[in-house]
Amino acid sequence: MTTTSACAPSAPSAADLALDVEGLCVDLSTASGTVRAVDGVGFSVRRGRTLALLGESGCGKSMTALSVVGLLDPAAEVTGGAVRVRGRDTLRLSPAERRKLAGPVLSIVFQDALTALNPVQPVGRQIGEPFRIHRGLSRREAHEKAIELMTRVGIPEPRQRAKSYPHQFSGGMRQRLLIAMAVALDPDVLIADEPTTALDVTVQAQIMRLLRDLQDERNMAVVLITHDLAVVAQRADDVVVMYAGTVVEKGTAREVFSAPRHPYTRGLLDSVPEDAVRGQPLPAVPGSPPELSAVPSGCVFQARCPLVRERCVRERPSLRATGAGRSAACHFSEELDRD
Amino acid sequence: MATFLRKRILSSAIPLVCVVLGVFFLARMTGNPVDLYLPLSATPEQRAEFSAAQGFDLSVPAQLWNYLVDAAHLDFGTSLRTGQSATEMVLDAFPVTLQLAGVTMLLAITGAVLIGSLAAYRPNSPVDRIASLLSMTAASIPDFWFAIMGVLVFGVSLNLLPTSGIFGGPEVWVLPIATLLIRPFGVLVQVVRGSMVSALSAPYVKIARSKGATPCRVIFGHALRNAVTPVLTVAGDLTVGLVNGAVIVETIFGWPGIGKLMIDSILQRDFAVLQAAVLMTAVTIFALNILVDVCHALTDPRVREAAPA
Amino acid sequence: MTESRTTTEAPGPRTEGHPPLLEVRGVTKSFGSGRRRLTALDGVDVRLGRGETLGLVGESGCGKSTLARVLLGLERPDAGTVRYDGVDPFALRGKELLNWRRRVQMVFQDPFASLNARMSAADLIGEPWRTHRDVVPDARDREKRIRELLSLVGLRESDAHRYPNEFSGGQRQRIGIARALALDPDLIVCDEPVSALDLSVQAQVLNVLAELQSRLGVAYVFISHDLSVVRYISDRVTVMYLGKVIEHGGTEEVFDRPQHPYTAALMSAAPVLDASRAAHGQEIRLKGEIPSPFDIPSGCRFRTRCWRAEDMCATEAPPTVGREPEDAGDDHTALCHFPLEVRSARA
Amino acid sequence: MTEEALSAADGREDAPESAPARKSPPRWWRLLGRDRAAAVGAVILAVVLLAALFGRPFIGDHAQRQDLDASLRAPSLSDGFYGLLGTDVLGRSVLARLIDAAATTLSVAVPAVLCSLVVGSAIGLWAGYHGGRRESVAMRVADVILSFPSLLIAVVVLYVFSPSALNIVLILAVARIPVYLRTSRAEAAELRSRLFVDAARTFGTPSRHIIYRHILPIALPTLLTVATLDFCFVMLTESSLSFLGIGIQPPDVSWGLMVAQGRQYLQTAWWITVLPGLAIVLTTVSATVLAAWARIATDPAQRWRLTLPRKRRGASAAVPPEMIP
Amino acid sequence: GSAAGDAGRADGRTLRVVLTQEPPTLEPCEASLTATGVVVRSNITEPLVERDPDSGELHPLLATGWKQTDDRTWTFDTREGVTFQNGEPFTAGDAAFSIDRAVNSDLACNVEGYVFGDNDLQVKAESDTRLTVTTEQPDPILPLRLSFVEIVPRTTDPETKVRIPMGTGPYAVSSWQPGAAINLSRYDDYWGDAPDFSRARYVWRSDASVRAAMIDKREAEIAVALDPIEAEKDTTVAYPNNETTALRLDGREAPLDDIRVRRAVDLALDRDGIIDALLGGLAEPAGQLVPPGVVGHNQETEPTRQNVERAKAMIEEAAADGVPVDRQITLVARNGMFAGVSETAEALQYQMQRIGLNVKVRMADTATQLQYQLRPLPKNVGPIALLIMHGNQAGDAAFTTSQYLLSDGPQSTFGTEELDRRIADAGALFGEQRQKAFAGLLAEQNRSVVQYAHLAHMSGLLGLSPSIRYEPNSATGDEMRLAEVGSAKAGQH
Ligand SMILES: Nc1ncnc2c1ncn2[C@@H]1O[C@H](COP(=O)(O)OP(=O)(O)OP(=O)(O)O)[C@@H](O)[C@H]1O
Ligand SMILES: Nc1ncnc2c1ncn2[C@@H]1O[C@H](COP(=O)(O)OP(=O)(O)OP(=O)(O)O)[C@@H](O)[C@H]1O
Ligand SMILES: [Mg+2]
Ligand SMILES: [Mg+2]
Repeated sequence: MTTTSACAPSAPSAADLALDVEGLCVDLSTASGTVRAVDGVGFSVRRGRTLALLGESGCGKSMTALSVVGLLDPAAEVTGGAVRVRGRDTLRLSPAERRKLAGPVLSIVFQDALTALNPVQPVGRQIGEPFRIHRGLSRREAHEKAIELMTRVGIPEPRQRAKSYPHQFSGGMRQRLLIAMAVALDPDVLIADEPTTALDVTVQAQIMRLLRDLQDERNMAVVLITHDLAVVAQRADDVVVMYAGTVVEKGTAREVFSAPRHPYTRGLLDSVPEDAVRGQPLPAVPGSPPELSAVPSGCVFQARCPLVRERCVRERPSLRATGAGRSAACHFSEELDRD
Repeated sequence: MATFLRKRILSSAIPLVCVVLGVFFLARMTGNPVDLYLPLSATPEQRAEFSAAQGFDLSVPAQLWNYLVDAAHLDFGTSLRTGQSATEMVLDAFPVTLQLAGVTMLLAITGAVLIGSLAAYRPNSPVDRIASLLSMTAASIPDFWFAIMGVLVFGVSLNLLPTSGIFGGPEVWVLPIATLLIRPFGVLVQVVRGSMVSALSAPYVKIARSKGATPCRVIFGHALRNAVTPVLTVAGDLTVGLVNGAVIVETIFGWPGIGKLMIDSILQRDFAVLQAAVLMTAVTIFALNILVDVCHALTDPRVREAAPA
Repeated sequence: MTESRTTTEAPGPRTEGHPPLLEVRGVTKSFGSGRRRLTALDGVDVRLGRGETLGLVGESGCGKSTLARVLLGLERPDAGTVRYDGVDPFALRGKELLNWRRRVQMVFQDPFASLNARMSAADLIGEPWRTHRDVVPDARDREKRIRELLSLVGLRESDAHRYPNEFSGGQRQRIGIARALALDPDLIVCDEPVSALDLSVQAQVLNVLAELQSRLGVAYVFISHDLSVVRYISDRVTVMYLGKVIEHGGTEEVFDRPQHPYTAALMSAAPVLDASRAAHGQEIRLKGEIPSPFDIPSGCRFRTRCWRAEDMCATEAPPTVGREPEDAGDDHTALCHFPLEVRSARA
Repeated sequence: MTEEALSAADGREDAPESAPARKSPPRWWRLLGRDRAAAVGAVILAVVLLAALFGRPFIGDHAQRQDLDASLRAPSLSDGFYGLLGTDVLGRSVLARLIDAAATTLSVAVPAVLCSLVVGSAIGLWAGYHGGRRESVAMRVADVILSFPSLLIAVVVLYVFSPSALNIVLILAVARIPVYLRTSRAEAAELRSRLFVDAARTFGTPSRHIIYRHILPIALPTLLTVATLDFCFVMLTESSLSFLGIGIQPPDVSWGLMVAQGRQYLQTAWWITVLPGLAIVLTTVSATVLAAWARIATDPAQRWRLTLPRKRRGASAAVPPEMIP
Repeated sequence: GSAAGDAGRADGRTLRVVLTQEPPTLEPCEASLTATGVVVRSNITEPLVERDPDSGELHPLLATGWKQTDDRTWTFDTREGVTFQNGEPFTAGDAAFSIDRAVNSDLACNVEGYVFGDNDLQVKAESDTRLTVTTEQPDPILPLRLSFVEIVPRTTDPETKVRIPMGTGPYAVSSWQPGAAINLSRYDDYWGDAPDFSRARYVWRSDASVRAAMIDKREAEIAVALDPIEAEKDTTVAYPNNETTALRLDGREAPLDDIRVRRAVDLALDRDGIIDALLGGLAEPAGQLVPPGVVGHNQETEPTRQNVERAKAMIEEAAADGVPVDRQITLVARNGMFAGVSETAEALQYQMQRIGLNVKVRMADTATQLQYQLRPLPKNVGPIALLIMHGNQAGDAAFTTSQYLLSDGPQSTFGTEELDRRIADAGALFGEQRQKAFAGLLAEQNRSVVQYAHLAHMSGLLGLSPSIRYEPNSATGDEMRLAEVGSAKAGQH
């Protein structure tokens, strides 16, 4: 089985999907050659729902997100698949058309709130900018809108603070400003790439609440990328688990968490320190993910899998249904139930 | 800001004094100017008389003392060459240089920002390659070449521009400015391109793009102000070069500026004028440095805030 | 791995029996001057025994990293003392300083900025040996040791020749940990070492840290936002708010019976995996924003967000309540006028 | 110099590979082959270097041999090898003089640039890393040198001593020190607060090693870029010194001297002044292109750019072209 | 329009002259400085007598006649009906005042050192039209010396130098834009013939190609000191400018202390080659320091012919006698001395090296070169061959010999007692005798001293717009008489 076969786009799906990613492949140029960083990733979100993208660090989550919004590094190149919003494949749009979608349809919040704001512009200007770009509002009108948004995300004294510069805000506030900017135009889809990793729990809770409220208010689809399983458990409707550039399991959050169908998901859930006893080693998944340039031809998880058999080395498992609205990429997913 | 300025000015005072003293002593190491000013056939008595009249017979420290005392009264001496007051000569020449340098840098910075940004936006594109090649060439062309070619081609052959001179409409500015421009322009394009490339890969640029900002907005609205810091620094240094040494242009095109005045007074050992001219340019250069710092503060709120500390 | 350990015993006098490995008293550190003076640490006390782990939690910007930098000697405190085995590292010079340096290492919060992008993983991990040449004197051993360290933190041996930009955030953080381990230190200050890591790796790394501790008796100061991690790894927990320690105690004590309202709010805000468990713990929502560190509230600094605050909180500095450290065993102190669960040992 | 730096970087890459799974990163010359402009630049520099090193024995005394009857002959194919590029006003072969001048020019420009680069960057890095008083003193010194009319220093030194190549090198070097001093100070001041520097400090790494290992490698590409620009500046300044008669003294000849002397024949005998000028331009442009390439090739985070197939490096990527940073 | 340029419009009434540099001052007593004199002399101010540049004879100007009334006294009759540009009449009193101011004052005037040495003059206005001048020693060429003293009105400041003078000349300064231009306007009450152009304007450009371009472009009518490379153009005209170039060989240092070596150098020089290739063919090979037309020029002396073989042989001979011929000789030349000077220096060096000497070139700026040129000569610099250019504007070899040939002459490195004695004697002679004596002196230097290896009698190259008529003469470089410039189309003004 070749890796490219997964990249062929399939038929367009239902129109009520806010975002539909299919067979996304991203190639990455490195000093030692081109590697496939994202291999046939597909998922979809409906409006008002939250999809969590889980996975080992370096498995290609950010890269998937960036290809969706068209902000990939020049080192990376989308080589296949489709990203559909409002029934159009954004990968086939001209830059100008794509710009029209950026903001009102697709928008993204990055993890790094420290550097994601322009250090030399007052934050009000930056938050109001989407209105100036897409709605053609005057500077003053955009400023008013920015103040409204800042109020919405809970920045005290927004009128004065709008004139301040990013470095004058705390991390949590900056993250909220980024969110304000992202939701300014009521996008169909909001992608949040680890929006709270750098923040402490009280602020994280605050941000998560904010995201939920905004989502409810505006009926957005949210794609949440995070490492924090607890956050996923609390917030997500659906989960996509990625491993080494591929999707290994999909399903509703509740089902996946209660009964994982892929050994990797299982391992992940086991290694949460929450219930662990101090002094006892955490049940970690041994080993590390394969190098991108040397992804095995069989199952990508074979090197670390407790269930590994000869078949896993020979044949890459495809994503197959394991229940209503669930699928996993494992030859022996049934065996997990028995444990 | 005010305290920042005050501190900055105070810290410039010592180097300023160093420059003045340095020039004073260096100049006196170049020998006695008597021979230059007396005819070849002048007698030893005449030479001694001249030396005494100009105070060159005193010891160097004594000369320095006299100079400082006079300078404290804003008297910078008279020119050996013309007999005019040195201050007057310098003040006559300085505006010319300042105008030349100002206009040149204005054009150079504007042009370099436009072209450098364009090149940085798509590294390695044909636009980038052409812009880089042209700017590198511009930075390495001998300027007197360029000037004389300009005179011959645009002045004489095409008859579009006057060959030289300072009187007349805007057309007299074209060749001198173009000559002065090429090197700063070439250098600045490179600098702008470099810092623009890194500014354009900053996260906030990604954010701006995710908002659907047009390339123009991304470059000029977001990246430029962040990229401008090294550009300002280099531009400051280049302006220093212009203030100190537009000699070639001033010589070829007959612009009576400070560069020509300075080199003439060096070659003629006209110490009073040299000292006054160096003092003037040094003050200007320090003012320029302060201006660059102020510009940094204006473009970057973080610098502004750090300033009073 | 342990041979050289005995030689690094700290010189210097010992006071009252066994001084703790680390003792910090009244450390104050401020930045800037005049109007823009920011007090990042305000009289912080910390104690840490040999082979222990101290968890340090608190709102972001409360001074955890600053404290870590003071512990590493990267910042000199304005006031207060830092003692390692009774020795003030800021008074050390030359060889002694170098010896001390070797005993204390740090894993930084930002895995992107703490690695020099122009050095390969092997160079990065081996960097400390270039100053401490005697640790692994032989070049071949170094390579072997680097491979060991790489696998210890869950990286492949072939990663040795890759550059930081080719690693994901988590992978970089592991390089940072491997580098801190290179000198076999007594104490590692971990400034959010796992916040950039995914769970399966986090577990590996935590296991590595725990194993090192049990094998080598390394002590940790462990800074993290992830309370479940802190709870898992630490023996004691110190909670900071705006540059001050507001609660300190044994891990179980602090987590299960927080005394300070802020600690309680912190605990309640932590998301939990088990949805059923999340339902029964009521989340305490703090009002308002963290005050600006330039303008710290009078009296109790938490009063602006505290739901139990009364008038006296604004005028009087809160007292220390709870069992003092001198009362051997599980001390537990808090800085509050109205602690949630007063269990004063003095009473 | 660049090549040395490169081979050093190369050496590091060549460190024994423990895992065969990983392809070794491309060697520097292969990276060079990927960038056509840099390759051309390297070839030109190599030619110049060869001419400078081995040209003199090859041309013998042709660069000095005068023939007033053969004055100002235009470049032609019929006058043999030495007539290819014409003759100057004294009937000397311009080609031979260009080759002869290459050695002199490089022996002035390279040491001058290197001296100011080394001294300026060393002080600048030191001052920038330590900050505080040391920094402000260094900066004020730079201010002083910078606002000194360098021509005055030139006249004094060359007057008091004699206009030897060594003195010219010294003057040019001193005059250019502030440029490197400021650049490296700014870089070091920025880098000193980076975390990886803090990390190195926690190992007890002495300041000089931190500067050498962490700060210099990052500042170096910028300094090299400045140096290549300066290379050109030095050659042009040397030409104006020649013009004042205190530059290179005949019968030695440099490109700058040739340009300065030949300019009066610009209209009648362009080859005397245009060719050495061209040599200056070509050399500096090549050096700049090569420096830009080296900047990318030595930066692990940038190196991929050179490994891209040519067509993708430009605007035709699948990623919208404007998205390329 | 663009064609106007800096020098003003070509309106047919303004004569635009482009010089090499701005005159530092227009003070008349500094008029022996080329830069000042070219503007001032005979345009703004006039002397009592003037020297005919071609014949060398003196003509009356503000003096109508003069005679020697005793050994040391000369009497001048001054012209009547002449007025200064301020309207005041010119009298002998003004002349006396001017001579006093230039020669006897503390002003340290250039002319004082240049022509009078440290001798003061007694000057007395006997009446409004008669003036007597008394010297300390008998001076046969006093009128010639006085031709350098420009006459200014009595009202001129005697204590300090003036920047803008007043005189009796055909033009008066109307404005001076410092650094940019000097404007003259015609003085309508001028006593002589009215000049063609009602205005004149001087600008300056130091680059010769720009000056040439200004002529091509009709931005100026006259451009001075063009490069020989322009000589082919029909807008240029060459004129002998009384300058003579030579190599001065310092005979006190080995190997130049050997006369065979000095002779060999003289024989080694390829004068014709240098003149053709480097000086545009505009100069004449020289065999002595003074050109034809100057009192003392020796008609018989021929320029030395290049003879490399003989030169080589002489060097070998000297070497065989133990003369250190491979000691390095420094050939010093001054930048900007004349167009092509550095190439000339290189050619000289090459030619000297060809006969077996070891020569290094040092191009110097004016101040540095003067160190080598003037006494006290620098010590410990080894043997020096100095490229000199001697100006013969004064028109009498006495100025040359006392400077260049006297053993302790200010610009001489050595000499012989015999020569010194003959120089002293010749200075007191008149007329034909004087001519003969000096001619003999110059021949004697070539025969027995060979301090100088003469190169060329130089020429200047003037750019002239076709719209004017002007005949330059040997004095043009120092004294450009605008009154002699005519408009090409008669009656256009
Ligand atoms: N410029 C690059 N050069 C080489 N490899 C890269 C580059 N950028 C990313 N990668 C690799 O691509 C893979 C996917 O990266 P990506 O950033 O999408 O991971 P991630 O899942 O978001 O990880 P994390 O959770 O740590 O953010 C990683 O293995 C990373 O090492
Ligand atoms: N060098 C410095 N100059 C000025 N202020 C500083 C400096 N370093 C830290 N601070 C300030 O000190 C305070 C404490 O910072 P610190 O980094 O220690 O917080 P933290 O608790 O580590 O936060 P986080 O959880 O976000 O890492 C912050 O307000 C910060 O802005
Ligand atoms: Mg990511
Ligand atoms: Mg921190």
